[in-house]
Amino acid sequence: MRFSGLRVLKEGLTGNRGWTPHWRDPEPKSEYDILIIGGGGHGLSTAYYLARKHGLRNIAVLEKGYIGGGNVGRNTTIVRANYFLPGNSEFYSHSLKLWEGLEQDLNYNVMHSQRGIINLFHSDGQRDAAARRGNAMINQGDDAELLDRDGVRRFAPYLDFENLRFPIYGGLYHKRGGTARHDAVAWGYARGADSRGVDLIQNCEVTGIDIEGGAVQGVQTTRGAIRASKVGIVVAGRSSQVAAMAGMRLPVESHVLQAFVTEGLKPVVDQVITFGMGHFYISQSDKGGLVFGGDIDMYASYAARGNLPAVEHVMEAGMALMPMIGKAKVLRSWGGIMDMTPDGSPIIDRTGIEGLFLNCGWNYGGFKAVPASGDCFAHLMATGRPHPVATGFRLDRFRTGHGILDEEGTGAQHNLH
Amino acid sequence: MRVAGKGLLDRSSSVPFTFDGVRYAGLEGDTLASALLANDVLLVGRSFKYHRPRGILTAGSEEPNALVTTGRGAGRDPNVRATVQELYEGLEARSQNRWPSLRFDAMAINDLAAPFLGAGFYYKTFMWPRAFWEKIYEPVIRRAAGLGALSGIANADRYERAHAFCDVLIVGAGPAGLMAALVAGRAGADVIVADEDFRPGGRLLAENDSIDGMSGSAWVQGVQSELAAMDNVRLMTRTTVVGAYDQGTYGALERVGHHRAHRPEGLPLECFWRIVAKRTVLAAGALERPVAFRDNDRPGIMMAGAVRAYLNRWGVSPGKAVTVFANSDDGHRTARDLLEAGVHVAGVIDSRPDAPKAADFAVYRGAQVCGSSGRRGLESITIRTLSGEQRVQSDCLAMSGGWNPTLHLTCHMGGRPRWSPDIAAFVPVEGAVPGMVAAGACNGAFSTAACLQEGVRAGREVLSQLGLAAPDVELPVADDAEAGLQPLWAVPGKGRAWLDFQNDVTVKDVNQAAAENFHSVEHMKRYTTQGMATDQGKNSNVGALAVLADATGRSIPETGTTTFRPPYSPVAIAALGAGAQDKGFAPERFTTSHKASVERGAPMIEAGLWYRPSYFPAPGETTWRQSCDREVGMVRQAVGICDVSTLGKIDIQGADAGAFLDFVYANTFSTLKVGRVRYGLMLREDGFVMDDGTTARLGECHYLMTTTTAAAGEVMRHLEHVHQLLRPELDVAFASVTEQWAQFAVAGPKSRALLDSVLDAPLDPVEWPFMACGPVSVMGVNGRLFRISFSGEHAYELAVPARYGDSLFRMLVARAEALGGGPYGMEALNVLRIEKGFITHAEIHGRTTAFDIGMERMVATRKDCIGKVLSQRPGLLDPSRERLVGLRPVGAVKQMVSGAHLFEADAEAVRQNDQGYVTSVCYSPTMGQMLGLGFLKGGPDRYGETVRMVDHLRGIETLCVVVNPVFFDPEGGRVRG
Amino acid sequence: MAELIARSPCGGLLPLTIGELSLTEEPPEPMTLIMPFRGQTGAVSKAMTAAHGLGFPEPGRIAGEGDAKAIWFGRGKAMLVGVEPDRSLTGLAAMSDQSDAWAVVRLTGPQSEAVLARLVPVDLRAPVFGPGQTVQSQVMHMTGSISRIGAQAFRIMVFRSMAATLVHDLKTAMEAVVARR
Amino acid sequence: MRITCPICGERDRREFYYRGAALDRPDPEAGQEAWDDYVYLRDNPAGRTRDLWYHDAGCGSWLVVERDTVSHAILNVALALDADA
Repeated sequence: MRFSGLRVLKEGLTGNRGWTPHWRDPEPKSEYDILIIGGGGHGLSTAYYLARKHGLRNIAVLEKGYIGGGNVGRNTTIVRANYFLPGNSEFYSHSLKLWEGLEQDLNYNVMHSQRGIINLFHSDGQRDAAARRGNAMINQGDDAELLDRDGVRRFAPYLDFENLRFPIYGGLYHKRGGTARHDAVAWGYARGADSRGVDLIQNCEVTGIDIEGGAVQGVQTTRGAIRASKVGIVVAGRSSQVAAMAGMRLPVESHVLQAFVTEGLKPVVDQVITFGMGHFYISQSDKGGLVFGGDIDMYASYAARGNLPAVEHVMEAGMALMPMIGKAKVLRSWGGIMDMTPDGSPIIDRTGIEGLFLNCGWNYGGFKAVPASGDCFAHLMATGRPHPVATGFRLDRFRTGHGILDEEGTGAQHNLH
Repeated sequence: MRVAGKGLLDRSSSVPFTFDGVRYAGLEGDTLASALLANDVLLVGRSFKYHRPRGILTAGSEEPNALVTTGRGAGRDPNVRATVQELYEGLEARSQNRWPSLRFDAMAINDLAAPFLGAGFYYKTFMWPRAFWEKIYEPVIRRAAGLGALSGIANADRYERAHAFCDVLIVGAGPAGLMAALVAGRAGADVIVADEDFRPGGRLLAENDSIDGMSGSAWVQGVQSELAAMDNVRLMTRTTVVGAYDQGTYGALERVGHHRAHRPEGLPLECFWRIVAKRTVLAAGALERPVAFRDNDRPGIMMAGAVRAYLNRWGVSPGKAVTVFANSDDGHRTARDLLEAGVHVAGVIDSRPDAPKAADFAVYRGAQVCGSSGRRGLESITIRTLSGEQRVQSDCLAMSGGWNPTLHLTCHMGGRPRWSPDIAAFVPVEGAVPGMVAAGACNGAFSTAACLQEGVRAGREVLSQLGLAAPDVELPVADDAEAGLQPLWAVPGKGRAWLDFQNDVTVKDVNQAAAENFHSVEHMKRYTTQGMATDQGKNSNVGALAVLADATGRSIPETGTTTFRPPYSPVAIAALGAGAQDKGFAPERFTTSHKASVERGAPMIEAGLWYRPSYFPAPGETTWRQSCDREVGMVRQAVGICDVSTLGKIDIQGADAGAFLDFVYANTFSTLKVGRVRYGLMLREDGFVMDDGTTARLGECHYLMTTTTAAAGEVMRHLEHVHQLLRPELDVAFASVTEQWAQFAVAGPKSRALLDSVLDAPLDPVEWPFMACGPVSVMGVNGRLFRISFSGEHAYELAVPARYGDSLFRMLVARAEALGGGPYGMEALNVLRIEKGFITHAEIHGRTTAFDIGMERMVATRKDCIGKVLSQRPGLLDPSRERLVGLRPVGAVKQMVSGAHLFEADAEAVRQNDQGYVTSVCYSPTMGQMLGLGFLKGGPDRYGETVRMVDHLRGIETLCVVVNPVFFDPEGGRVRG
Repeated sequence: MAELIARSPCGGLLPLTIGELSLTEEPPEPMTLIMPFRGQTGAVSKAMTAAHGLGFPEPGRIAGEGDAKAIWFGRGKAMLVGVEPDRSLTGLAAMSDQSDAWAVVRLTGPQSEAVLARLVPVDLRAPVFGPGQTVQSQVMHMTGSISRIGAQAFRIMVFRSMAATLVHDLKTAMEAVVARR
Repeated sequence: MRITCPICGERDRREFYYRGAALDRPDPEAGQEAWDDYVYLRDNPAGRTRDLWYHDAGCGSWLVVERDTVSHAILNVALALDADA
């Protein structure tokens, strides 16, 4: 079914009885050409691009719960292309371009809203770092603008320009940055993949990976064995466990990141604002909730929930930066499990096992990467060669020291990125 | 309207307030909601999507409809629950989400468009043309967003954070909680009882029950007095426990000031408590659930339990002719209470075919309410019985679909509730939160007698876990009747039947979601937005789940469960972030020279947590550059004074101090002579540079390490890590002495002359060569002197105990001025170091290796040290890495900026051609031009080459020649001179 | 001849009285961090007992009740207060002069526990934290040392440079506690 | 979250700094694989784990904490270095 305003009208006039399932619920077949383990944003987009760009159809996505139930459904929805290290720049730039045509491509409104992002800086040194980043963004062909204090004030007059513990010197403005409706991204890709013949198998947990003679043969699942000569692991939050099924130890430590949403309020925050000194970022959804977050809880965890010190730190940062949000009431908090890598950058690569591919390590920047991650992983799995914009995401970069992509510069301690 | 003879309020009081500008009066003990009902104000709000008129639904914090804005200016508080807000004199409340007025809301037109605005409609449209989303569709949608509005003004109210500890935390002061408190309190346990209400008692205040022959409220009063007399029991009212966290940590919000017309100075509005409890009794009660039927959202339709609460506690009847719709004995109970109070009961519609009959009111057995009508409030309901449909005139319908245990906290640590078919509700699973025991209604035991008994049971259970003897507690006599509920979720029929009142999610929406294969309850919620409103699904989750189960042909437990995340009820950001008030977000650190610097007009800038002077303006100077240039010249030609106390200083002592330093530094320190200083380079274990600084050897077993200002804490932790984990065999101890010493750089050709005027003995040039250190006497005070330089000049750093810092700084500055010098700030310090090619964290930014900054030879080859092995990886020694160089402008454009990128002279400025970037620049008055430090692929291999510096952001392109980063005095003669 | 003038960390900020609570700066006195070398804790304790009449404190304890005190100050650390360390300790322990490194204040009054409950994440109520006890913990966002020196009196130490923040945080909490009465 | 420091007793998580898995530092000659294992690769178990914490705003001890990464239960806490070794 093709979605359109006309269709909404027609259905509205006929009692909304004509709507059909967004996707099927097929029984798993015993064999596929390609298996994608993980029905999150990245897994679904991988399946979608395998089908759409590479013409492959005999694909299944195996999801242990419900599709889109992981980090793609619990994040602060920020979409941006503001990295500065070559290796990252071109990838996120590519991703943003895919976002910009995503609704039409998927025939699904993911509400990608390019409302602009302002990364604040609070010292001369931070301005220099922001300038380096902004120039790298423009070198890459993306947009960036250096705002002074008054420039920031024009966008966000409600920030504390008078008494902030770390005064606002200015901000790096990324006009094409913004947000999207996170669930819709998962559903849009799922629907797009399903309509191209991909089997989305929910409630199907992978319990083992079959390997013979150094090559992958298929997987064991709670719904039986499934054979395939190509298997992609795309299970952020559980990467280490699934990789361990193939005998691999990853440069990943799992951490919990909390995020928060307030009650609905009339719009006051029009851009995405990030406050580096406070590890704080905020936007306001189209429903009116302030959506915000901060740093991870800092200890390895799979609990999908956090603790109060991290909560308080985020709230304190928010109060310091924009004390006008004080009376906004936090409605919900949640925790997602992040694959934290030793340089804060992801891995999209082959493994030492033939036919087994790995997509992991998105730290807490995975949402904006969903389109490009799927596109690049699909490219790698379909052609055997890395996509030109994802050549830097190698698994062996830590061993050799070549091409470490440490944007934060905090080094080989997973939780510091 | 008030009902004579009912309620627990002071009838003689009169509390004036306004709603939407109209003056009313209520009574002491009223909530805003009860006072509005007493004044016959039924229309209090509008729903989110369709702007349907809405009345008060509940009598508690779960209220989805009666949300108002209170206060003015910075004190404006949106989305305040009228059902929770206590009435006080002068309270001003305003309705929300309506324009131009609550009665005539233009946006109510949405209701007519409802067929097109069903579940998920926006995912299917607004896609063409592409540019219209941000320009047209989204702005229109955003205009409709939200309910209340923030003031947009910085918070001016005081909020507070606090910590509390106890043996037993009891959540809820209803019958179960109070009994548990009596048991634990009498046993001598350290007890906190927290209740969200301003008056303890829970449902005992709302029901017409008797306990031990007393009224519920009288019994509560008795228990309250006993608890108040116990030193070991703290009863915290107005305190909602909102979150359960690990190891017995709970977050609780206390509303301290919201009920006061006048708040004393300093009194917080709210306090956010972190309560650490060894054991917890959850006695949070239960929440009544609505029944979905056509137009069940009309003002006047209210939860039956709320009707009884308004009647029994607040002496208010929400209607004159009340009907009751229930699926349990609560229907009869409600009717009886109303009749007893003299309110007309127009009928009880009991969905159970075998419901009891009643003599004094009409009972429609096996019947259902299938519709309602009325303009802005309820006028009549439609009843469907076996014999057909009929209308009954009624201005208030009390509805009850049963009760859901308030088990929210048991879900906060990932626990999933269990479906109990007996009560058709979810109940908590044991052990869901370690240390927590559920009791009473929140555990599925609904009768008063059962709650009292459960409270005792839970109290005993936690006492025994704590190893305390349980006292004898006599169980009071109370009603123990079961309600005889028969599940009823939705009344079939046409039209819209509301599940989520605020977000306008109806049975149809859930059915449509199911039809579109959103079968998972999580999918359904996200697709329909059910449960996402300010009531967090408290009123609708279970009902919606039941409807979804029905739509997908599954049982409720098969379909899913309902879970909750913190907070239990919404909490103001200001309360959670109370620690950041004023400049409290991070401590402020002041040097001893701060006052003197400010007195001299120096702008103070943040450096980490510290404040340091940017520059010291002299009379006639109008720009920072003038001051900076002068200060640089002063240091180069005379003498300058700069406070360097913020650098980290770590005392390292012990027989193995030298060996220890050899291990933490890339270079060697065990060979350093006593009385000498050496520059040290510290690596991280991954081979990248962590920090640098000088370390002095003060004695055979005594070193003093200097770190950069920013890395002081990190380095201390690192040293402890290395010592406690990696080299425990070494005998060494550390102490931070950063704060003990005020330390000042005295830099410039006249530095020795200046020092001679403040030291008790003149400096002997032979004993004080470059990189010497030792004790000195400064006007009778024991100090330390280091002949080190961050400017390339003949320079010293003089340290005295911090108490003398202010005095010494003033004296040094005065004497420097007499010698043609003076104080210098961070700007000049930066210029001086760039001229010498010295690096700071602008260069060692976490991605640089020793190789990148030309210090690879400092990594000793003969010893193991942190970072040594991984620093030898091929990727870290690759000659094509970006490596440190100096840059000087050579073309027509002379300007340089940090953050610019470097390209070959004729290459296009795009990523593929990127050759590096500029980290630090300055105008060098010494060299008469701008200078830059930066990282360039190939680095020193390209000295002499011309590259192009491009800054797109500021529109600057400059041709630069690549040079050695030491621009000034490369031979270093001045520093030794 | 010119002379260096000593200034105290909280000079100009204290004393402060709010309701029945008072906050004062402790007079300057010698403070030395004593860190016994490997295996020397016993010997250090002995030497301290001989010289100063107090032993090396157990974790969480303050040794000595007179002018000289040794406040436990972390793993293998004690702050000797009120007296210069005896020479007999040389070679047994690392010693670091800290006399100028700390802002030291005294909070007294019937609600001082309630004030600290707003700043310190440790239970400091009398039954569990009596006179002679000390903790290393946080004071709002600062790390600090908190000791009970009386039924209603506490000694609080944070880094000297943070004196203003310490006074600010204590004052805010004092005002809030007093306003609740 | 609360951690029982062997020296200070039970304290709030906010006083502690987390570093990561508790692993033994290899010999400098142990080779690339061993060092890659130590610095970068992690078992990252969903369940029982041993990791390093520093009692930063407390006594300054490095602690080896045995924990459950799923339930957040703290199973054992030991000093990395005995107090008077």
